[in-house]
Amino acid sequence: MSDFLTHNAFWILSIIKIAVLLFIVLTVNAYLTWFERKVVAHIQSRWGPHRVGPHGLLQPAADGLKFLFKEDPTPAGVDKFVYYLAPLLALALALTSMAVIPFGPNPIPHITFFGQPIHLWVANPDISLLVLFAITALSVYGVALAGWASNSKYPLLGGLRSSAQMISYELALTMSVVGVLLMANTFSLQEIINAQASIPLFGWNFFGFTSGSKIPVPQILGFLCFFIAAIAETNRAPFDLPEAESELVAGFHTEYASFKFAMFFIAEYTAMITVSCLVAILFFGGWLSPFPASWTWTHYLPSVTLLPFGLWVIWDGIHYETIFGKLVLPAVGFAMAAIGGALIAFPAVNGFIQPTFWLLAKIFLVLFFYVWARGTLPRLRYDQLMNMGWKVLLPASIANVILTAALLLWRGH
Amino acid sequence: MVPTSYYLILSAILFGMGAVSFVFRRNIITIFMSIELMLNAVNLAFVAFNQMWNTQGNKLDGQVFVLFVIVVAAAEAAVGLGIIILIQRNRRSLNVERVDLLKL
Amino acid sequence: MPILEQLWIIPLLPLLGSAINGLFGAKWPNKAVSSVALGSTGLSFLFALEAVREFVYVRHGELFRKEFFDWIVVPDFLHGGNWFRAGFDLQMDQLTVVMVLVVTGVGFLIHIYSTGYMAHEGGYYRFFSYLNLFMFFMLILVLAANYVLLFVGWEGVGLSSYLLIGFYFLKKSASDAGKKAFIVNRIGDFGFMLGMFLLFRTFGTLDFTAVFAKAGPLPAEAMGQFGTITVACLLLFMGACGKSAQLPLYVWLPDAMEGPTPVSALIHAATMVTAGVYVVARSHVLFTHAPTAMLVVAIVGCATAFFAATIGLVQRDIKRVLAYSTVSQLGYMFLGCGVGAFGAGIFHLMTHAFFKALLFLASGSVIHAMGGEQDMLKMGGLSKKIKYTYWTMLMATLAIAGFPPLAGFFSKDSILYSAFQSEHGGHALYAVGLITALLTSFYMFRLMFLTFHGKPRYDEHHVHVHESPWSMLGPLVILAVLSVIGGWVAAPALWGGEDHFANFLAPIFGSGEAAAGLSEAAAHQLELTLAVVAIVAALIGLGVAFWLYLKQPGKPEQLAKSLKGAYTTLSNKYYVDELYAAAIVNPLVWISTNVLWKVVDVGVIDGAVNGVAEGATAVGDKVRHTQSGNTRSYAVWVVVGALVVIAIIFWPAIRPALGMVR
Amino acid sequence: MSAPLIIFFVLATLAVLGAASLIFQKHPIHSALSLIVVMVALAGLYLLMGAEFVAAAQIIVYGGAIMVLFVFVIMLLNAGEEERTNLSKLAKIAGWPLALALTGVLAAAMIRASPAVANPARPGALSDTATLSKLLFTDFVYPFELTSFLVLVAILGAMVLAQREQK
Repeated sequence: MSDFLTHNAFWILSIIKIAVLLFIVLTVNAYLTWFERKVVAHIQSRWGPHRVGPHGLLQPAADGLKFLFKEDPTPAGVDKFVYYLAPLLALALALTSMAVIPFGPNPIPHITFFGQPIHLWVANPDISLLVLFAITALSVYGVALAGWASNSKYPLLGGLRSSAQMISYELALTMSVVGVLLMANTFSLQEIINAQASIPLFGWNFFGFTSGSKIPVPQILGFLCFFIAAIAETNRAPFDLPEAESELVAGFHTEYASFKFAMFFIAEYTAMITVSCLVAILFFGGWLSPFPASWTWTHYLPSVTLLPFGLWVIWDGIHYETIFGKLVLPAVGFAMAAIGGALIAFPAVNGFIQPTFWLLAKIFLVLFFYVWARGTLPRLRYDQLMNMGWKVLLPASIANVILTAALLLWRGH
Repeated sequence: MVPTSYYLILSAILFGMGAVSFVFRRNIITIFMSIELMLNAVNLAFVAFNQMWNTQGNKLDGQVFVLFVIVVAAAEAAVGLGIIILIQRNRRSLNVERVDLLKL
Repeated sequence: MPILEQLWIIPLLPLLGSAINGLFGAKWPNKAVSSVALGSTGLSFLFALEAVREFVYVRHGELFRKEFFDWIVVPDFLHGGNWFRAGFDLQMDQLTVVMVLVVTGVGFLIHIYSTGYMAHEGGYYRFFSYLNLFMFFMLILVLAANYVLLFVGWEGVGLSSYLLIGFYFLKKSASDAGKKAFIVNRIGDFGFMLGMFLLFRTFGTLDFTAVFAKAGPLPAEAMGQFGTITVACLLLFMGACGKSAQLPLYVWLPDAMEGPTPVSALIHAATMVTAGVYVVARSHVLFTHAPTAMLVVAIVGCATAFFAATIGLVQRDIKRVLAYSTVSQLGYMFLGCGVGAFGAGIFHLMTHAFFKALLFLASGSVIHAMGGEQDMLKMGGLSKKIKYTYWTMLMATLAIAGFPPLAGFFSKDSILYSAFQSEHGGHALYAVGLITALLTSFYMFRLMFLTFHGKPRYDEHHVHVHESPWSMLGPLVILAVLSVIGGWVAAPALWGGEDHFANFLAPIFGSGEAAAGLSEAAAHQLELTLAVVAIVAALIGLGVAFWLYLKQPGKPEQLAKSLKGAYTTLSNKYYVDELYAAAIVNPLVWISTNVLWKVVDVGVIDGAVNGVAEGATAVGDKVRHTQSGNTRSYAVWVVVGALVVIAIIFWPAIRPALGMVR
Repeated sequence: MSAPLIIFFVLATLAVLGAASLIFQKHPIHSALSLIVVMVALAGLYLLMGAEFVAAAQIIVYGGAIMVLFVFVIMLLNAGEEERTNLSKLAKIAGWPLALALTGVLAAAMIRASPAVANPARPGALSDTATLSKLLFTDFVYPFELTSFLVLVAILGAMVLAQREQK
């Protein structure tokens, strides 16, 4: 038994990692919906979900249950195979893309799995970025096929729109990254992050400074192109035409109900997360701390954020209306505070989680931007969308490539 | 260790199947797709040969050629599909056997 | 030596002028066109002068030769080097000097004249473009350093002559004359090319210097012996006959007078027609090795001189008289060359260029004055009305008639002298030459008297005689001066001094001069006597003309009646044209109509072409059924093709596989 | 039976099955999907041979762009199942045997020719993308520019074709 484990440790470890990652991602997905609804609600000066559980914290769970138990009709005359394939494809691809995201530089200290060091990623191909793009490229099919297979007008239009939109913005998406690639000379995400480590904050590709040279190669333009294109690529507002309620009912997933619909839903949010990871990694130094390593006190920032927040949650819970809330919220807050304290108590652990903390913080910020954009910006018209993609983003990203190359030459790269 | 010949035979088979469907199918789009299949088979052969000759790890001409093939295939697809759309628009049919006159 | 090193610029300038006028001139005003033409020719004249100065004073008269670029090169793979090379090589020696100066100088003057003469003609730009083109080719001809390049110029002047004769191409006679000139010249060129081939076969090169260097040492061939050199010389002379209108190929020149008068002056009197003489003189090394050829040249020249002179006696058209006199003067030149007096020949060429050009221009001025009338019998008494023309033309007439001290006297005199000196029937040649001189002076004064003296025979109310503009008279005057003093360079020879011209050419012809056996004093004595005789002959001709055409008008008619046969024969130019027509032209036409056209062309060529076409149609008719338009069957064909190709390529690999199948 | 060999056979079977279903599927969309399967399998094979960049390009361009175009057009034209006409006798009679013969000949040629090229491809010798790009921009720069021009022309052509002539 054990030698079986030792022999195939790598595979088993990978499977376990995948399981854990799936769990985390799905949970985050769930609460991302909650977060989105809350933020949008507050932007629109509403309360948002607050019935199911304290502050509506159980809303996602309720939604999940609803998805599971709802009736799942299959419309007449659909192409069964494709109809079922589409959501699976979408979800599978979206989740796969998470596999190559590195969440931290070094393996968990002191713990190995039958001799296998436990890294914070599932796979680390040295063309991970290309892999990501490949997956993004394929994820068009989920939407397109769904639209076609539903054998209905609105979905078909939605599918057409989305596939057109995706292949249009894929160009800009890819081109805008070339600048970063030129600076890092690699497709590996970890290498890209390490390439930004020369100077604490300003070494990030966004600012583009490097040790030993006065000339910066900022990727601001590249970042803008990438982010906008990514929003469009993930069919998020203000580019969510494929599911434009006002025109297409619900776009490509009009004919999908219950869990198949949930699949599309999860796929979309996972894509959001992936994109956020990419933005953080490509332009904002991934897991790198913005502060110089000499400032050791910055290591306490996680606890410094967790402790007061936990205490606030406890305080808030004590004054909460419902009994349930009075019980649960303090517990959650206590847990948070405890973690914060623990981090202070065990510096080894604290040091280990630093990179991950920073990466997650950045991802969180980007996600907040996502939601913010959705809450504020009106949806584009279709022609505006296409013009945006072909006449603005693509030229801009190409210009960015040229600019970066020129600057690098100047710098004597 | 996979011998090069395996790849070559696979590419031969794929090419042949591409030819079969090229002859056998009537739908213009499908025929077009079978052409793409043949191109892919050829690409496979290219890469296989490249890996065979690439002993120092610096001879990648085969892969370069594959890239060119891909680019050309993309251009071809763009134009070809445009033509197909026109055919459908003018003939109301995608069956090549119904499209056998140069003029309408 | 800036210009000499860049000799190519002299011919190139006229070419540029021609190109500019020909391409853009159509839209331009006459002023612009003429200024371009004049500018190019005048400039090349100046450059020529400079080049000559450098040649004479810097190089002290030693041959200058430069290869500018290769043109035709056949490398010799066996022995290396070039098996054959004809480059764009130009050379400059004394002979070239004379020719270049004559061509550019006279050419320039005639350009000036033309600006006035052609002022009211259509196709002004065309005319000047052609004229410049002619200048270019003529310069190439005289500057060329090998036979091939010379031949380029040779053909080129032929072409431009054709173009200019047919300048009024709407006039059938003009275009016919152009064709005639072209075709007759082809005959000569045929011989010329054969001569070149023979030379190349003999000497393995066509560069003048090389050929002459190789030919020089060879022993001279005996009289009556037809060795290689003799044959080559005769062939070259055939070309010369064509170009210089000698018997029997002279027929084109009189008709060439259809062209505008300046053309007749420049091309068909002064320069082009003398190209033949130039070639003979240029190849004198060869000719001196071929006495037979020399004799032939001499006889032909002499005969032509006499023959043409006789025809000239009775012509009524002023330009035709001049044309025949040109032919006969050319005959003189060949006579000179033929008796070995190349220097004298070239000398006469130069002087003739002066006075004959002058004659033509003056006659042009006359025609201009008479409003296009060319028949002398419809003129008369013009001397008062157009003084300048009259006096200049008189100068030219005196010159050509050989009155001292004008140019013609010296040149003709030296030719006759050398003829008299030459062994092989020198005296006969001299006699004929002398008679010809007499005839010349007769018909020239006949022309003068008919044109300028006596009472007007034209309707004075309709024809308003007017003097030509100075653009035409200027050249006349200059040429008149030249034809007066042109001969003085050789004058001292008379009173036993130096013949500067001969001395100048001596480096080339040196030995060529037929130095008679007798002593200096005797030779001088003889020369004087001959000169006196010649003058007497000229006077006789003048006298007869005076008596016939001024003293008793109407006498000529009686004469013509009394000697009707001779008169008609002469006025019909010995029926030579008719003879040629009967003997050559008509048979050719018949053959090409009935055999080449109706049998060969229609039957064989068209038949073959149409047959092929019909065959293609028939096959296509059968095969087209495979082209059903159905893509799938096409696909099948594609597969078949691929199958075949792959099978062929991989046959050795496939055979065993088939074996497995079996 | 080493791991690479297993992977190879899995992917090869996948590819062949995909091709087969490309032939036999009635509906163009299904054919397109099966072709995508083939392409992904081939990309896997490229990875197995260590041609990582080509593999990525295969999926991104072929899978992500070209086939999407196909699917897009199929959806746009709403192409249904193809009608089984047999207007071309030639294709009806000779089509199948000839195509099969072609396959056989090719395979035979490959089999027979393969001993000459016996040495196995070395998996894992990851041919790094840098070398590839260097090659692409030095030795093959003219073909590269040529292809870019070709693409430009193709874009223009597609635009001209696609727009309805408005009068």
